[in-house]
Amino acid sequence: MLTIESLSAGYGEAQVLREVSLNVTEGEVVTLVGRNGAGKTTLLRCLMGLHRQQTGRIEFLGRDLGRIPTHHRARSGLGWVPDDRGIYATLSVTEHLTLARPTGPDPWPLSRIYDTFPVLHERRRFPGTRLSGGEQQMLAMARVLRMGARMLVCDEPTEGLAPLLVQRIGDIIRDVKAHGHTVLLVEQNVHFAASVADRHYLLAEGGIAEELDNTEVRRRESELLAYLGI
Amino acid sequence: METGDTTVIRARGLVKDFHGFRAVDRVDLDVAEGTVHALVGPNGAGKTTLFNLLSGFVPPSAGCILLSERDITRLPPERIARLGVARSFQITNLFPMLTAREHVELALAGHAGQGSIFWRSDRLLARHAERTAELLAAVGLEGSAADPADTLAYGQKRALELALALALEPTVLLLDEPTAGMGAEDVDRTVDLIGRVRAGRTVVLVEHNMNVVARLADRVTVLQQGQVLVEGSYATVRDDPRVVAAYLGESHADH
Amino acid sequence: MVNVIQQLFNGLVGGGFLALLALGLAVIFGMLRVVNFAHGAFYMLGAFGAYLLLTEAGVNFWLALLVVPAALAVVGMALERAFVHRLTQLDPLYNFLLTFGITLILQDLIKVRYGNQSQPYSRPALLDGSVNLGLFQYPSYQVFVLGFAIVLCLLVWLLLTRTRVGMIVRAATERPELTRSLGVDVGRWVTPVFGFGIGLAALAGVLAAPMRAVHPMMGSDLIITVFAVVVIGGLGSIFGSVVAGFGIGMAQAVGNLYVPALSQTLVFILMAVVLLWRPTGLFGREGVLT
Amino acid sequence: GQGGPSDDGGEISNGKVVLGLINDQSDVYAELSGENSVEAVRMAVEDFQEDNPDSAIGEIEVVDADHQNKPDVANSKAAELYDQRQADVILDVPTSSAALAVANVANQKQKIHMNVTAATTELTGESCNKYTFDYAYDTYMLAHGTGTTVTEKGAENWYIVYPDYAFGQDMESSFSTAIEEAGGQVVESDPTPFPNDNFSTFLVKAPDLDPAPDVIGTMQAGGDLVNLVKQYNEFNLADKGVDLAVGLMFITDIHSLGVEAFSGVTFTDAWYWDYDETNRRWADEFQERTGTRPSFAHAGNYSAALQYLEAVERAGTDDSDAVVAELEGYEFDDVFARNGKIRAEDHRVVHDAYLARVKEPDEVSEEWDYEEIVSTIPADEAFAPVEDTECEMG
Amino acid sequence: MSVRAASTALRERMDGAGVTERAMRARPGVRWVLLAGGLLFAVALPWLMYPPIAFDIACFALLAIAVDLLLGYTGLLSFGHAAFWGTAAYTATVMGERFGAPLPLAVLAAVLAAALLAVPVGYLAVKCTGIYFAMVTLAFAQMIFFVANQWRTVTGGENGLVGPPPELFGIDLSDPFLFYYAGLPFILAGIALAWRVVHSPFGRVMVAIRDNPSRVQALGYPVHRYKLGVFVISATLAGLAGGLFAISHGFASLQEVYWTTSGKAVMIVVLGGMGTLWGSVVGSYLVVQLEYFLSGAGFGEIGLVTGSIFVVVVLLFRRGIWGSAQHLLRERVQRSRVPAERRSRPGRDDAEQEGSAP
Ligand SMILES: Nc1ncnc2c1ncn2[C@@H]1O[C@H](COP(=O)(O)OP(=O)(O)OP(=O)(O)O)[C@@H](O)[C@H]1O
Ligand SMILES: Nc1ncnc2c1ncn2[C@@H]1O[C@H](COP(=O)(O)OP(=O)(O)OP(=O)(O)O)[C@@H](O)[C@H]1O
Ligand SMILES: [Mg+2]
Ligand SMILES: [Mg+2]
Repeated sequence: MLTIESLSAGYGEAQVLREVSLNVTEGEVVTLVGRNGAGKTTLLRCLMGLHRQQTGRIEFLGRDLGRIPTHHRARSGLGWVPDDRGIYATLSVTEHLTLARPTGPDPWPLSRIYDTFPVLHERRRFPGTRLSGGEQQMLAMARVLRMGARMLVCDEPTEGLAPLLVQRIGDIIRDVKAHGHTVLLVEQNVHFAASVADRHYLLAEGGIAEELDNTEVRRRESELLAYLGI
Repeated sequence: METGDTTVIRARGLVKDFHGFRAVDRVDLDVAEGTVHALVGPNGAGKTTLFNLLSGFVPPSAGCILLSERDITRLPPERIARLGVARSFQITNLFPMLTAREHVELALAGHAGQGSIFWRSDRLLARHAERTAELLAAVGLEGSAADPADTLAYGQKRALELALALALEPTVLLLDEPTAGMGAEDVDRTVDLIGRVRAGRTVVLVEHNMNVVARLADRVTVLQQGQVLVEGSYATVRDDPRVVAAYLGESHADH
Repeated sequence: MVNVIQQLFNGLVGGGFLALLALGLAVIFGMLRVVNFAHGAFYMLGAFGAYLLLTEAGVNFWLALLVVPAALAVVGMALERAFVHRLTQLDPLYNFLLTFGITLILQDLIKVRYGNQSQPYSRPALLDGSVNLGLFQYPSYQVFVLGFAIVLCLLVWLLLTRTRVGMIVRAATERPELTRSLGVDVGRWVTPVFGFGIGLAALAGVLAAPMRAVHPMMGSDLIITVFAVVVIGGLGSIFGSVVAGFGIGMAQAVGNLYVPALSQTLVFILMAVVLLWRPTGLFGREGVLT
Repeated sequence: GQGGPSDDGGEISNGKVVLGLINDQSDVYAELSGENSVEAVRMAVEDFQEDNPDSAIGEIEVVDADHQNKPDVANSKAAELYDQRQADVILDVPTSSAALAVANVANQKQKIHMNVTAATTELTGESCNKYTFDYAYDTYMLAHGTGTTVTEKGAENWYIVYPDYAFGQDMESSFSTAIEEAGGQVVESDPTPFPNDNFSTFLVKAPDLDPAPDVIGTMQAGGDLVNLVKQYNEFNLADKGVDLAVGLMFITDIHSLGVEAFSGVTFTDAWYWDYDETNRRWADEFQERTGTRPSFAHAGNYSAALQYLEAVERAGTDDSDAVVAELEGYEFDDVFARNGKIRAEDHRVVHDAYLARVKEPDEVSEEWDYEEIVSTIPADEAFAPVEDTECEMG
Repeated sequence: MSVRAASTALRERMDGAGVTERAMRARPGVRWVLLAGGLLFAVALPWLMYPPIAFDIACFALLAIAVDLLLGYTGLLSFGHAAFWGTAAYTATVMGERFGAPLPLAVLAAVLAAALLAVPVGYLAVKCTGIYFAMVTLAFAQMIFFVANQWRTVTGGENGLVGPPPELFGIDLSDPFLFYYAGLPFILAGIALAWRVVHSPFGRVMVAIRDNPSRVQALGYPVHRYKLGVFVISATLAGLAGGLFAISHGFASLQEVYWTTSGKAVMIVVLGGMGTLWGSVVGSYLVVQLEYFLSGAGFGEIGLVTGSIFVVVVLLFRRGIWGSAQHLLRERVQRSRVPAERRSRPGRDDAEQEGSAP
């Protein structure tokens, strides 16, 4: 579904990604783990076409994304949950959910969103940035579900969430997967990653250091933790 | 280290409504002198809002707040800060272009009442050099004193936040998620630091990281939907079924 | 009594212009975060456009009412593309300064061509007479202007609150990249909305041409009053701007009558009072701005 | 000195006479006066040299500056013209504040200022000085011309609207006095905001006043006047028997807005190009050089320049005090000033003024044919009597 | 304004002040040389140009510095400083005219009047931030304009008010050349005060307020009162400039309280560089000279030129003249000091400006 070949990117003179290659097949949940500053967010921005200084090839659904502008990428089914949550001060909660048009075959209806996240319903008329940190995270997640994106691209969706909510996000990802969606997840929380994902890429020093499957991650959890410095 | 005979912060019936939405709902809170008091709860429970009320950043819709028996309910934030209540922010909140040293100097000057001196050179602030160095060293920033804040790494920014709060010589320290987004090493260092500076102070702490709460807190208040759900020691709170259901979740219980 | 009602009616007509101008400002500010100082200049260009079309091409008022706003909206869009756009992510102060500069340029360009004299423009024949409003006679043209202003304000308000346009543009202005990544083609919306706001100013200008002096400075003093109106209504609040526009119009009419000495400072005094009481204006929502 | 004939005489400073002109070349008064006034002054210089082939004055230079209607600019420019460009006299200077500023400089530097286009009576009143002359018109002339004459013609009840600033207030009080002296009555007079673009408040109440006014006297100027006239027409007040008399109006206003807008309106003019054969001949010459018909300001500047040069000629020197002495009390007639006299007491230049009516569109036979002179106001009635002046010349 | 936008804008504005000054401070020798050069230039100015224009430059420089205290250092765009400049102009003239006050007393009264006016206006205005503040100050200035227009008995209304010829201790100063030297010390004192304020502890707080007001509040500073303080100081300086300007011209007029005067002051600041006091001096020199030149060249459409300056500076040149010079200097200083590797680290700056660069 998604193929990235020898992607390099950087900021000015600083090279952040070097020749990164990875692929995600349809219906999979794949995580990208790595230390702070490893370049995970940068990779996602390249994928969304938001980072200009890059070389390499990104293919989504068999189409080379090369010069495709960001909004077309989104419409072709990439649903991005940015690391800073991407909440607007000037839009109400409902507006957040209706801003983007559905892009995929089965977008969540509003009612289902509100059933899953009752707080959002309660706060639906509030400006987005008035929500608490955790609520904003939920909203960002809800927004891509509402779009029905075929592939969710989530940048640390559990940061700042209460333990119970982390579990809920895990449930949602599993649920999304059960509906045939694909998820690319950036996580620092290895424990959480292992509980939802099929495969893991370990990003280090600008490149993919290792590709691991779930059992391996469980087995080497403490080693990975030490390695990641988390 | 249970002291807790005198109550430093006493809140009664605190309510905060935002356009008809009740973020904080009739909260009573007693924070005993010299303790570390943790506030935990689900996202949106009202922890940050409660902090904003205590530090005067938002006025309460009802209720009152006493600081050592003195009513501070509607005082502006700077007055409350002057009375010895310092806070850090959940989202890092610094001056991007000022260096770490200048940050601390600014805080010290404010505390010394020198901020409004416009007729003398700012070299006046050099007299805080020693204290500045001390504070920066305490939070592990001695090597970055001359770096502008926006070139600091995230963990360092959090540390600077803490140094600023300490510079105000507060009797009460309000810390909003001081370890959020930190790597394990940084978390350890921050916990140690809080452990050190708590001497002679009262600390109120918001945290989602239960390890931190376990290591530091003398007392824990759990908020849910703006109301106090449970209050007690960490151990009692952790095992309370309501807290498990509302906040920790089942999987957490086995940790 | 009739007199007072009649004066209030006068105020409504004058307020109609304030409301239309405030509306355009609020649209541009509310969605693009640009305080458009050049709004007054475009009001003036609207009036001049109507004059020009009449004298150069014999185009009548009714056609001008369509053509001029449309043409100036295109100019506005070009302006957005060429200048305003480049300042998107910067402090709104820069846009304020930019549009201030543009105002000076536009005014002087017209001055070079037409001098600082007033230009003639007569009422459309259809609205030449006066109508009986029951209590009193009133010039048909002014009644038309009032009706037009009210309908227009209502339409724009519906357009912006009942459709997705408003929401999209607000999103695009606040965080263009993010908005793009949600599948919204930002470029398609922002520029037209700026043009639309400019078009509203131009429309007010065309409406003003038959009843007010058409000269290069006609917008520059008015715009400061309109700023005060917008501040009173609440910066960025479309509803507030319109209500304040009509309200101030009526207050001025009554003020003219009873306290002529204060009539010019009245709007500023009201502004001071409102600010004391509600720093974000009557309908401004705290925190939605800055 | 460039070695002109006066060089050895030593009576003319710097060997030449420099006529300075400060006016508005880019703003509201650009058409009324502006660069064409510079041309008018050049015409005066040529005519003078033609009439006085062996004059003691050698070279005559004309310099000018644009004050953009800003008094600070006028002030600096005046100082600069006098000091650096050796101007012996400064002419024109529209806008009262700018004129008063220039008069002040003139007084300090003891150089002559002959004001043509500013309307304030201050120049010959409280703020008068030894070196300043007021040439063409002032608010008293405007008010008395229109107020007195229109009242005497039968319009007894007046409703006055005036802009609430110095000029408007002066006009209002002058008008009221004139009307009452002529046996009329001011039913009401209302100050209006300035600037203002909505006069409905006042127009609406006009017909309902008791007694109903015969005429609305408006003291508005420029854009405000246009607004008011437009709205006056909209309210169809003419059909309700309420006429309109205008305190201050220039032929350039009529020209830019068209006679339709103003037809029937009465006002006072200081000079009209088509008044008689003399005027017309001069106007033809002016048109040849500038492509347009002259306003009173152009003719006024021509006349002022000419009278100044002749005074220098008579005095044999351009020394200010000598020239002032020559000018004071001088009586003359030229294309601009009929029955002209330069009053020594307050330096007011008095001359005939004219009550004009704007023609109906079908009466207009050529471009700029806008005014019908209803009556001539004799010089000694046109301006404030000298006994009433507040001028105390130092 | 999103936090992100704010911080980018601030960064742009800040580029001048903070970091560079630190870089320059390291070499006090350079600073003294610059200062001495500036002083010499100020003293020599009336020999180099028409003296009244030289004094206009000095007055507008001080006015712009006053505006910059708010705009560049506290992040508040005042579009209404004509109110203070004009109020002082009228006060100085009235004092001279009516009461025959000697020059220093007239100036003092002018300064006091401006400061007094600043208290209520500032009290209301500092409640607003950002663009709101600009609109509110503009509106209040317009109100003062109308008051001046109508309060004829004092201001002369439309006609303006003529003052007496200036003199000091019996010396007649109506020669602009002499007046320049009588007025210059006042102007220099004003500039020195501004400089002192900027480099004082108070100045540090101002900059901090500009960058992050709520954080300053959390440090125990009463932010509103500080803003009001800056506002009053700024108005005082504007008053000093306006009073001297009126005395030098011998009269005060409505032009002094009109919004174009405020606009001119802001333009000088923007052209010279926000947050750089000396930029205002350079800007004033250029703008006043330019206007003078244009009006002498028979070019009345000054708005075309000033408008274009605004557009060009805002679009291409946001640091202004002095700010750009400082920026270049800083780059050079950094390049020579910092090893290349470190330089690229805070590269965020570049990335953010990329979007806005032409
Ligand atoms: N706008 C920028 N300009 C310059 N450098 C940047 C910028 N954004 C990120 N970087 C640098 O690029 C590197 C990779 O950053 P990135 O945000 O991709 O890391 P990450 O893996 O997402 O880290 P984290 O876990 O902290 O979110 C870091 O060293 C960072 O300092
Ligand atoms: N200024 C405000 N306006 C409106 N609603 C607000 C405002 N501030 C907070 N809220 C609401 O109040 C509730 C409590 O928010 P608060 O930030 O206190 O939560 P929190 O407990 O700190 O959560 P988190 O752990 O996610 O940070 C939230 O639902 C939020 O939407
Ligand atoms: Mg990241
Ligand atoms: Mg919180």
